[in-house]
This record gives sequence, structure tokens and C-alpha cells, in this order.
Amino acid sequence: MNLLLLFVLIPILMIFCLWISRNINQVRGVMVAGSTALLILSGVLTYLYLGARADGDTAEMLFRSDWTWYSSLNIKLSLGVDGISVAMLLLSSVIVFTGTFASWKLKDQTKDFFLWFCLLSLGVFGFFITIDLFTMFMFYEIALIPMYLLIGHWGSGRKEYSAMKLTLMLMGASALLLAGILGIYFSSGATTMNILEIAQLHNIPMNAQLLFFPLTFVGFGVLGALFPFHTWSPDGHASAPTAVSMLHAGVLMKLGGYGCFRIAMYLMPEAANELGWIFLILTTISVVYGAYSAIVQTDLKYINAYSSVSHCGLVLFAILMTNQTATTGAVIQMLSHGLMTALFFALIGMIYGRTHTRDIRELAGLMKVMPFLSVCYVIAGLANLGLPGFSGFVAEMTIFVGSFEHVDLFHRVITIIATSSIVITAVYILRLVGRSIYGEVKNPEFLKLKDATWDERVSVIVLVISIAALGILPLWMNNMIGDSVLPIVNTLVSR
Amino acid sequence: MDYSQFLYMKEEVSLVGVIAILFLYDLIAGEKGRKYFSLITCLLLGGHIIYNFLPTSTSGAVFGGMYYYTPMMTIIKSILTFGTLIVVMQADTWLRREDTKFKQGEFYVLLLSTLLGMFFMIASGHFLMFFIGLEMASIPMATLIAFDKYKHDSAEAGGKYILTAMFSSALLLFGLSLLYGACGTLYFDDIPATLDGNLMQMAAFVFFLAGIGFKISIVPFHLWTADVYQGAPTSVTSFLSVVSKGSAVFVLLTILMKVFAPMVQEWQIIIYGLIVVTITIGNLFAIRQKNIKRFLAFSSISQAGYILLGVIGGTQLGMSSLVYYVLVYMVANLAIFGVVSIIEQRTGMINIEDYNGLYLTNPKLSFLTTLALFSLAGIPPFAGFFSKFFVFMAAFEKGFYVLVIIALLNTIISLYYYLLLVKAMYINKSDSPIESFKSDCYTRTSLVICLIGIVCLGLAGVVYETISLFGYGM
Amino acid sequence: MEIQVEHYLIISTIMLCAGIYGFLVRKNTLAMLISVELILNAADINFAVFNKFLFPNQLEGHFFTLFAIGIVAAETAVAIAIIINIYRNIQTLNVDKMDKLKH
Amino acid sequence: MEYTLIILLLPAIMFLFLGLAGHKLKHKVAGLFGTISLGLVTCLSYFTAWEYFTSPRVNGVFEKIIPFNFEWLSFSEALHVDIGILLDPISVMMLIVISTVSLMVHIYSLGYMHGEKGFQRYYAFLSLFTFSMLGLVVATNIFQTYIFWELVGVSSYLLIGFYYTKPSAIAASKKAFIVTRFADLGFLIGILVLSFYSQTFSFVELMNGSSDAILTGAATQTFLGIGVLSWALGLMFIGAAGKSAMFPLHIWLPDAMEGPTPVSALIHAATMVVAGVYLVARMFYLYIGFAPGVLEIIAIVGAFTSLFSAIIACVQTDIKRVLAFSTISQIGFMMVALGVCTGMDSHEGLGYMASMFHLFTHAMFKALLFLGAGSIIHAVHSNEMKDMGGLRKFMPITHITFLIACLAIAGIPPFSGFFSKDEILAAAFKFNPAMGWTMTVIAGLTAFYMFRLYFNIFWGKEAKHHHTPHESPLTITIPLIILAIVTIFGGFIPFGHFITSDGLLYNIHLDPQVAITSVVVAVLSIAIATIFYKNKEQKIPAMLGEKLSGLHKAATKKFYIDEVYQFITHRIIFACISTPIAWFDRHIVDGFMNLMASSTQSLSYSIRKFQSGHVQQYAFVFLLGIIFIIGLILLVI
Repeated sequence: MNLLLLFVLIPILMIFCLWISRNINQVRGVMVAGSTALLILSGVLTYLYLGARADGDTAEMLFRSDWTWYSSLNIKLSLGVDGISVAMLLLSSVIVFTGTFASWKLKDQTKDFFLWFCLLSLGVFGFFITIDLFTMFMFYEIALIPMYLLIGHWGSGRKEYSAMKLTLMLMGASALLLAGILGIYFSSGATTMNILEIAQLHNIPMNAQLLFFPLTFVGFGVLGALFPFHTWSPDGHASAPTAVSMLHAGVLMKLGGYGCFRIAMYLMPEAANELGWIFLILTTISVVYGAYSAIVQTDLKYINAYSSVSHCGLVLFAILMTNQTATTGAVIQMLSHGLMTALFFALIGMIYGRTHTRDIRELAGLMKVMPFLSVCYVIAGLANLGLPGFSGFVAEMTIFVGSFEHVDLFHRVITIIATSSIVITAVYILRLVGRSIYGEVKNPEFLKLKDATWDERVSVIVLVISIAALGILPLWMNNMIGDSVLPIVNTLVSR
Repeated sequence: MDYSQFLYMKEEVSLVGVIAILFLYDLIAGEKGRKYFSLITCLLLGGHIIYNFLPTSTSGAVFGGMYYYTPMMTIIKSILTFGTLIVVMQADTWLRREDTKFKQGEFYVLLLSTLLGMFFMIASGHFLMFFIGLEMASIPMATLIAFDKYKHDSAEAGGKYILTAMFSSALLLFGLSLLYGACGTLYFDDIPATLDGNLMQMAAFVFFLAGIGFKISIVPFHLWTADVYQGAPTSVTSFLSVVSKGSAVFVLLTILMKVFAPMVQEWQIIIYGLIVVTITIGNLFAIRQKNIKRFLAFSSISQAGYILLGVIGGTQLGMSSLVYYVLVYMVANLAIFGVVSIIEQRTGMINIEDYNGLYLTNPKLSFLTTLALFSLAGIPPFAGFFSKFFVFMAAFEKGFYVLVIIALLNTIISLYYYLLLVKAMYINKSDSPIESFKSDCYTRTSLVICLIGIVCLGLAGVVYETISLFGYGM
Repeated sequence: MEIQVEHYLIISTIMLCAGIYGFLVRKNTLAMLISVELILNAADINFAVFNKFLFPNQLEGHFFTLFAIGIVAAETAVAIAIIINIYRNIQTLNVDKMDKLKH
Repeated sequence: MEYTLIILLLPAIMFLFLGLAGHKLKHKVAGLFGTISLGLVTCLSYFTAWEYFTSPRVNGVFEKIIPFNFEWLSFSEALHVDIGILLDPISVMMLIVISTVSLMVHIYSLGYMHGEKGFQRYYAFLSLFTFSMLGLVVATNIFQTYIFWELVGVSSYLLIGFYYTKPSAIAASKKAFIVTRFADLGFLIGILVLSFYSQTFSFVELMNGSSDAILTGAATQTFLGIGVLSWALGLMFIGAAGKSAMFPLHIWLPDAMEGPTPVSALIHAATMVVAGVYLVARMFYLYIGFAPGVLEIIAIVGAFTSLFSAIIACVQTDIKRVLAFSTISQIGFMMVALGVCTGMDSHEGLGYMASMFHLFTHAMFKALLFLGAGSIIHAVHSNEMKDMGGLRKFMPITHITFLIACLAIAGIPPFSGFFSKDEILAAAFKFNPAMGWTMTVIAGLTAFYMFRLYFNIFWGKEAKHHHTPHESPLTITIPLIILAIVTIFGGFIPFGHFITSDGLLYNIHLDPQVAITSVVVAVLSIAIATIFYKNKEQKIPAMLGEKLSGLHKAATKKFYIDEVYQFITHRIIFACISTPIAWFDRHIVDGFMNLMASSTQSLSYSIRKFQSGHVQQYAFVFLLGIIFIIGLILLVI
């Protein structure tokens, strides 16, 4: 029995309990119990992991265990985590927890909503704990499909269009991904699907790599909002219900970066070094481009979605720099962006739930009517523009310093270009805050509105605390991740 | 003559026995006897499956090489029988209707004799045997399709089927004659030695391929499919879409690997092209369908394309993944057809927009349908994902990268139209949704079986492992 | 001159083409059936001829012919039954009227 | 001296406390909490200074002490960000300045902000700012400087936008943050470049000569024909210019006056705006050693800014804006002082000392001026000169203190401003006479506009007030008096004994020639101001305004710099970059995806005819299929 297995079993258990639960209170009970259990579990895991590392366990993956599944196809259920996955699991559990509270008031078919929500989180957790190509891909797709119903049924706005678009684009990506994975499997001798063993073998011929690296990278990159395949994200996030936006932007988009790093680049280092520059340019574009297009948006969710494009672009940008610092920064950026954007979407959801508009031209003077939410919104904004003391700063600085350490001039120059995005970020964040949070209340209707209720406060406060904690004491996280990215980076550098 | 040879064809023998029993029962059973007809049939079929299930790990040929028996054949036969059993269960509601209940017996007998034909087709070691099996499978099929003989649709479908079937089998026969002329023998074992890929043999092969492609409904030999599926009684359609398709695919693979092995380069190219057009055309037609049976017809066409991915490799992996795919596809498709037929029986509604808001009234049915659709679309953790993955592996192993990528991109389109049905049930609002009803125990049992299959076939690796274990010796 | 394989083959090929042509252009369903019969008979002839001329020392082709004739008879019977059924429904044998199910 | 950590922690704790629990407290309680804690901080700072400067010099210089330092974030073995405290003369001096002024402002605000909504929030923000500013000056490494640099930026943003319902305040805060943010980008890139070559962030390692070898090596490398270190330090100066409102990044400072007046006194006069000067002083070793060219640029920029804003200050009518522009101009002086240190003679350190000296004195008297202005505004509820006049009899204390401050800034002995400014002029003359004379003229202008301000407020005809203005309460006047005293005697501090560029002891000696010139100029301009503005009706200025209407108008419009920025941001960035990109994203990128979908749809409709429902056609297709395949094979084989 492996501790990691619980990350899959608990959601399954939750799904089952939800299936048999009769009324909304039971549903809520199940969700709270389950998500809390997951939160605690990830905390325990982190503790144990750090402990094991402190005891000098230098294995690349800890908590390893294999169950043979399809022996004739070398498909195993291989579990194992390193610092990166631990961090991601922590993030996911926090967001599942807060997402539960953020959608506390959901009335319309709550049971089914949480059913699909749990399936989604099942996929997410499964993806991060497995190190077997097949199993990873399976969990990846499990995480994708519930989005359709969640957005299409419980969403808002042009929900059906957005849901279909999101699902199809991501499925298209996973189609490329599947081709890439099969390519990796067969061109590495078709003896194992275990990532570590494939990396050990390291026998994928160059021409195969040049074919399959782009497939795999783009396949994951689409989920990481890689330009020009990012257009699902604004529509999807705009239409999705709060908790789903949180989980999707917070965690699911991280699957992209994680996969790009863990599968595409780790298993095909030569091609990564060969073709890296193309994707570097693309990611640089999405960093700057996302920020610029966020400036003129008027829908809160669109602004956030585009800023997500910019920030997730930064993740891919950093991992392509292939040095320890930048990559560590990338992972921290995944964490910090996950938390920040989840906070954003939670707050937007709460504001929208009250004002029934997300248009910053109609919102004004929220600070007067709902101070708690507004203050948290300002905090989220400041975190988003990389204010010291919040996670965003740590992540961005690590990325920039790391990227600039690159010996190649081209890399340093595009680093500076990417750096310029922080100014643009400031512009749209302050524009948004100035327009909608500050100022006098324009719409008399708003004066009646109430501030956050306890359940909303729970989710928001948890998120704010985690952002601040990551921003004020980053060193332990930084070390944990830094050690884990090292083997991968070494593979990339040495080859 | 050594009559002990009959012991080696126990599936066929026992099936003949079942048919005989049912025939006699139909004669003696009066009005009230008919009530238990489906029960008896199910029991007999179940017994047949159990009796034949455990694959004899030996393989060989009897009747002078006319008849083959291998574990793999046993498995596929059991799978087909299993599918037939489920079809029988789902047909019950329909057969209890006033206008059909007096011909219940005919239905079962015809159905099972079709199955018997397929068995022979599968087990054949000689093209004569194959031809007899094929015809034996398709002639009763025509009558089944035209079973609702007072319904225009059913009659027209039957007519279309029999005409195209005769046309295709005529061409097939002509092809066989050419093959005979070119090789001087029609034994599967002897033909490969004499194949040198000359034009006559090529033509023969193509005629043969067209004939079998007609049954698998490969584009461009598929045009009958949609009309017949739409017109035929739903249970017959489901039988058509899973059992006969499955058997035909299996036969195609065995014959390609056994007989036309020397011409592998050529037929791989042909299959390559056929797969691409089949998947694409099937998807393109499915997108805009309104009638759900027609919709499923086209989806089954594109599914046939995916099944062929297992064929093109011509490897053991391909073989086992193909059989596995047939099984999984059968379960998922039968689940949907079960829902469709019960709804048709209860409400007569058959269009996709009739399903709007089904979830609110019949949550269980629509949940099952959603799972089945996801399985067809290849979404984990449902069985369809695994089967698709394996056939892709099979094709990829042989280096058909581009083909696999084309097929993969087609999955997006297929996902799109499957999601349209999901959307109808879950998202679309309807002012007059199908009112909620309770389905009878036969249907419910069959649906539960399908549900279990959809969920477990993939997650329980043992199923595929067993199949691939007996994958040797086709 | 004595008759060679080619002559038989020419005959059978002509029958094949005629059959196909008939099947494709005749509007009467029964006429279409007859055309299919032509194709089948062409195949039967081939079997017999090949057996007789190319492989005289075996009977495979002949038997095949016999079986084929039998099976085809059965098939035709069913076909006629169905066609009659259709006639009951739409009061015509014109194949073009059988287009309720399309697109 | 580990207790210095408390100096840093106390305001931070106070910020959290007031920020989280503040709204539960009474106004007065919250204010007292803030003030008392800051009182403690001030005492500690003074004690630190005393202990530091009384400690023996090690071979002639005060050694750098790092009482506390921990690794906060590590990028690589060499590059790690520490949070710590570095005590050396300038940082200790800054501790004094910041804590003093901040304490004054805390006390002052008790009266000034009395009854304001969000009083607790105000004090929380003040604590946050104090914390960030202290952290900035005691930074042990350049990255810590950057961290707190950002923090002071945001606290200034929050404080400018304190009246968050006032559109002008919102706009001003946004402007301030974005402009400085843009400058900070330069700073950040500078840090990146520098650290890339030096492989360290730590000031000590950079300054103590251990990394000279690497730096000299790096100085030889060039990018676009300019030495990389010049790039690095130049970019850092952009950051400094942003914070210290050097031309052309000065535009945010005048608008920042939208904030409460005490805030302007603390942040936008005394402490934060001199952070740029402090940064240059901090990195002075590198500037002088490896990028003297940049120093000269700094000097020129400083001089131009100083002149430019002095001219604007002469025509502004909002008293706070006058003071704002005078601040810019004075900071220009400090920059010049640092910039002119490149005259490679024995006195190269003079400017450095002078600049720090002026920073000190200026902080005091400018804070005094702002607080005085605040007191006046408190009395007449207006920022405009026309609403004032003849206030001297109503508010005597304010009047006297204000006058003292004006004399100090005008450079009249024996007030503190005279000494520091005199040193700067001396340094400027040593550098280059032209520079010297320019600065002298600017000094004259300073005296002129300050007294214009003074006379307009306290003399001249009385504006009609709806209620007679009265002297402000003690909480307001006491800080004024204290600061006034500091302003009177601050000049006699032997500054050269504490702070010089090389750390060695240096005796300030007035250069009589320079001193006399400057005093004469100052007195003259004061006289002119008196003639112009003392009387009830001010003919000459009006007449001059007529004569030089063009210049006058341009000056009142601040030479249209704001308009230029407006144009760039809205017309170019918003209209010509963002909007097109957004359009492109929606219609081209997204449009392509939708196009693929719709084309698939239409294709599927276009081929529907194949399924015609006619058996014969099916058979025909069937046949075609066969023929096609055979043809295919024939082609392939």
C-alpha cells in the first residue's frame, strides 16, 4: 500500500459517496471531508518527503511502487513523486479545498456538479503521482473531459460554445500528445513506459526525437496556453463556473508545463536543445502578447485569462531555458500562478454572484460595498503584478535571474523582452483596480450588496495565506524544487 | 469418415442444438408458452457461452482443412455469442408487441442461424466454407431487417440490404473464381504458396475485399449501412452494428494474414487508404445526423475504420487489440442501442432533439448513455480509451505514424458529435422531454451488464491479457 | 477450331459486365435480381471452366459451382420475398421509389 | 548590534496588527499604537547612530557592520538573496532621517487626519512605508534593495490613493506606480546584468575590492558598443531616476500631491524620493570606479531637471505643487553633487559628502515646509494661493517655522540649507564652472519661488475666508517646531566627520568665493520676490506674465510633458498596440480555430448527396471503389 495511492482512492471514494448521497448537506459534508482529507494528506506527504530527503534519500523519485497492469504492453501503474510533483499535489489539494468552499452556494444539481468535479480532481491528482507514460496520459484525459459538462451545464455566458471549443482544442492537443507518447515508447525500444527507465535508456534516435518532441511539447503546450493555441483559455475561463475556473486555471494548466518538462524535455533532451529556440520565441510572444491583450479587455475573467496566458507562457519560457534556477522558477511560478489565479477567479465569482456583471465599466466603488472582497482583490492584483512578499515576485525573479544566467546572448535578450511584461501587468492590474474597486459607487443597486459570507471567507483566506506564505518564506520550497529539477536539467545540459 | 471430428466444432454443434431446441419450442409452445421464450433463449445462449467459453488451448484443422479451430476463434465466437445474448435481451420489449409477438420464434431462430453462419465464416479454412458462412450470415439477416414487414422503413431497408448484399456477394464470388483460376486451389493453407501478386490475383483480392468490406461497411462499400440501420428494427440494427461487423473484421484479418500474407505490401497500402476514407467520411456524415439510429450507423462506420487499424499491422498485437476492440465496442454500442430501443418502444421517439433534457427525467439512462458515448469516443477511464490506445499502438508499431495521427485527429470530430448527444441530454432544455419510465428487467439487466463492461473491461487488465495470451495461431 | 479457355472467359466477362450494367440501370427490382444472377452465373462458369481446363485433376471448382448455385437460389428466394413485401408497402417495383431513407 | 533588527520588525508588526485588527480599534488608539511604536524605532535608530559613530574607526574608516543577515532565497551557489541589515555611515544617517521625519509625521497626522475615514488604514500604511524604507536603506545586497524598493513603491501607491473615492487620487496613484514601475524595470535589468557579470548581489563583496578583478574584466566587454557595466549602472540609474523623479520620469511626483499632506511630507519630500540618490550613493564605488561616464550623465540630467522644475515652480499656484517641483529641483542638486565627483582630484569625494549632507538637511526643511503647508491647508481648506494671503497674524507658529524653512532652502546662513548647498556649489565649480554657475542660478531661482510662495501665503491681500483661519492644534505645531529647530542647527553638524566617499575624515571648510556668490544671489532673488509679491496687488508678475506669455503658459502647463505621456500611453500603447493585438487574437488566431470547425461542418453538408438513398447509385459507388483500388494497385506496382 503506497501513500500516494490515497490521492486517487480518496476522490474515488468521494465520487462513490456523492453518488449515494441524498441531499445537499450530505454532498457538502462529503466534499468538505474529502477535500480536507486531501489537504492533510498532501501536507503529510510534503512532510514525509522533506524528511526522507533530509535523511539523505537521493533517489530521483520517492515513494516508488509499481503494479503491473498490462504486462504484454509493459503498462504498469508506477507511482512516485519528486519535489515538483509534491509541490503540484500541494497546490492541487489547496485549490480543490478552496474550490469546494467557493462553490458552496451552488444550487443547481449540486450533486452532479461535485461528481464531475471530483472526477476532474481525480485526473489531476493521478497525473501528478504517476510516472508511467500510459497512466499519465490516461489521467490527463480523465482531467479534461469533465470540463465539458461542468462548463456546458453550470457555466455562464456562451457556455456551450466555450465548452465545446475548450474540449475539442484540448482533445486535439491530447491527440498529438498520444502520437508523441507512442513515438517515445516505440522508438525507445518498446520495453518500458516508465519515464525514469526511458530516461535511463536514453536511446531515442535523433530523427525520432525531432519528430516526436514537437508533438509532445505542443500537445502539452496547448494546455499550458502556448501561443497560438491558447484561444480556448479566455472563452473557457470566462464561461466556466467559479470552482471550475479555479481548478482549471489553477491546476489543469499546470499539467501542461509539468508534462512539457517531465516528458517532452526530459525524455528527448537532444531535440529539446535543438528545437528549443522555436518554442522560446513562441513563449516569449505569449508572455508579452497575453499581457498586452489583457490591457484592453473589459471582462474581469477575460483580463485574468489573458494574464494567465502571459504567466503560463512564462512557465514554458523558463523550462526552455534549461538551467536549474530558471526551471525552479518555472515550478514556483506554476504554484504561485495557480494560487493567484484561483484567488482571482474565486473573487470574480463572488463579485459576479452579487453584481451579476463582470464588466469593469459597470463595476465601480466595490471597496465601499464589499470591503473584504475588494481588499482581497487588491491583494491578488498586487500579487499578480509581482509585489515582494507574495509568491509572484519570488517566481518571476527566480525565472528572470535564472534565464539571464544563460550564456547565450539570444536567451538573455529575450529574457529582457519577457521581463518587460511586468510593467504591462502593472498597467492592466491597476487599471482594473482603479476602475472597478476604487471610486464612487455608480450603480445604486450595489449599495444593497453584502460582503463575503463565511464560506467565501474560508476559501479566500486560505488562498491569500498560501500566497503570502510562499512569498515570504520561499526558501524551503525553492530548495525542495531545486533539488528535484536538477537531474532533469543535468540530462538536458549534458546531452 | 471420422465423425469424432465434429467434436472439434463444438461451438457450432451446440449452437445448432440451441437453434433446434428453440425451433421445436416455437412449434409446441402456445400463447402462454411464448411468454418465457426470451427467458429460455437467454438461458440457452448463456449455457452455450459457458459451455464453450474456456478456450481449448489446442488449435488445428479438421474436415481436411475445411474447418479451423484456434483459441482465438473460440474467444471471438464467445464474444459474438455474448453480444447476441445481449441483443436478445434488449429485443424482448420489442418482441412482446402485438404485431411481432407471434413471430418471436422466427426472430430467435433467424438471429442464431446468422450467428451460426458467422461461426462458420470465422472457422473456415477454405473459401467455399467462407462463402457458405458469409451467405448463411447475410440471408437471414435480410429477413431480420425486413422483420417489421408492415413498416415501410423496415421493408425498404430489407430490400436495399438484400439487393446490395447480392451484388456484393456476386462480385465476391466472381473474385473467388478468379482466385481459383489463378491459384488452382481455395484452401487457405495452399493459396499463399501460389500467390505471386499478378494482376488476376490482385483483382481477385480486391473483389474479395469489397465483398467483406460490404459487411464491415468500409467506405466506399458502406452506403447501404445508414439506410439499413435506420430502417431495421432497433434490435436488429444493434446486432448488425456489432456482431456481424465484428465477425467480418475478424475474418478479414485472419484471411489477410493467412491467405494474402505474401501480398502484404499491397494490401497494407489498400487498407491504409480505406482506413483514412472510412474514418473521415464516417465522421463527416455523422456530424449532421438528426436520427439517432442513422447517427449511430455513421459512428459505427468510423469505428470500423478504427478497428481496421488493428488489421493493418497484421501482427499478434493487432489481432488481440482488434478482438479486444470488438468486445469493448460491442459493449458500448449495445448499451446505447439498448437505451435507444427502450426509448423507441416506450415513446417512439428516435431523433436526437427528442433526447433534450433526458437527464432531468431519466438520469440513470442518460448517465449510462454518456458513459457509453465516452467509451466510444475513447475517453478514460472507460474501456473505449484502452481499446483505442491498443489499436493505435498496433498500427504505430508497424510505423504507420501519419495514419495514426490522421486517425487521432479524427477522434476530435467523433468526440464532437458524441458530445452533441451528451449536450442534448444534459445541457439542452426541452419543454416536452421524454417522461421518465421504468424499463423491464431484461433491458435493465442487459444495460447493467453493458455498464459493468464499459467500466471494468479497461480497468481490469486481465481481459486483454487473456485475449493476447491466446493471440497465437489464427 | 476448338474452344479454348479464353472463349469461356470472354463469355463470362461479358455476362459479368452485362449483369453489372443491368443492375445499375434497370429500374425494375426483379430485373435487377436477374442481372445479379447473371454475375453469379459468370462466376460459376469461371469455376467450372478453370477446373476443367487448368486443373483437370480435381473437383474443387465444380463443387464450388454447385454450392454457389444452391446458395444463390436461396438468396434469390429471400430477395423475391422481400421485394414482394416492398411491393405491398409502396405498390411499385421501381427501385427509385425506394428512397425514403437517405442523407 | 542585533537590536537593530527590532527597528525593522516593529513597523512590520505594527502594519500587520493595524491592517488586520485596526478596524476593531478606536481611531485614537490605533494612532497611538503607530506613533508609540515609531517613537521606539526612532530612539533605537538614534542609539544605533550614537553607538555606531562612537565606535572606533578601523584604519580611518567606520567599518561596515552586518549585525543580522539570513538567506531568504537562493538562485544559485553564488547568487542568493539575503535579508539583512548593513550598517555603514550613509545607512545609519538614513535611519536617522527616516525615523525622525516619520515620527514627526506620525505625530502630526494624529491631528491632521483626525476624524478621517480609514484612519487606522492610514497608520497601517504609514507603518508599512516606514518598514519598507528602513529595509531599503539597511539592505545588505542589491536585491534586498530592489525588494524594498518595490515595497516603498506600493506603499506610496496605497497612500497616494488613500482617498480611493477621489478620481484624481486614483489616477495619481496609478500614474505614480506605473511610472516608477517602468523605471524599476530598468533597475531590475541593471541588477540582472550586473549580477550576471559580478556573480554576486552583496554590497560588501561588490565594494570591498574583492570582486574588482571580475568587474574590470567585465568592463572591457561591450554590448552595442557600450561597456556592459555602464549598461548595468546606467539602467540602475533609470530606476533611481524614476523614484527620485528625474526628468523625464518626474511626472508622477506633482500628481502624487493628491495624497494626504503628511504623506507628501514623508514620502514625496523627505524619504522615498531620495531613495534614487541613496541608490547612486550606495553604488558610488562602482559608478566612480567602472562607469564614470554614467556619473557625468547623472550630473547633466540632475542639473537639467533641477533648472527645469525650478522654472515650473515659479509659476505654479497650488502650494503643494510648488513644493513638489522644488523637491524635484533639490533632488536634482543632490544628483548633480554625486555626478560631479568625476573631477579626479583630491576633492573627488566632496560632492558625495555634499549630496548626502543636502539629503539630510533637505529632508528636514522640506518636511517642515510640507507640514507647514499642511497646517495652512488645514486652516483654509484649499491648496490654492488665491485662497490664502495675510495668514501670518492668524497662524504665527506656522508662519515662523515656514519662514525658517524658506530661508534654509534659499541658502541663507546660518540655516542648514546654506551649508549643504554651498558644498554642492563648490563641488560643481570644481567640476566645471559652467555647471557651477548653472547651479548658482538655480539656487537663486529656488530662493525666488520659495519667497513668492511665502509672501503669497502669509502676506499680500487677505482672501475672504468663510471662517477666520486659526492656528492648528499642538499635535500639528509641535512637529513644526521640532523640525524648525533641526533646520536651524542642522547645518553645524560636522558632516564630513561621518560621511565621505572614501570614508576617511574630511573637514568641511567653506569656500568663501562660492559662499559669498551664492548668498548674494540668494539675497538678490529674495529681494526681487519681495518686490514682486509682498504688496497687496502684484502688478509686475502679471506684467511679466503678459510679456513672456508663451514661456509663462508653457511653464504653468509644466512644458506639456504630461500630455506627451498621455499621447504615448493612450494613443500609441493602448490604441496602436493593445487594441490591434486583442483584435488579432479574437479574429485571426481564434478565428482560425473557428474556421476549421465551420469548414468541417460545411464539408459534411456538401457531401451529403452521396447518401442519395438509391440502391443503384450505391452499387455504382461500390463498383467505382473496386475499380479505383485496382487502379491504385496498378499505379503502385
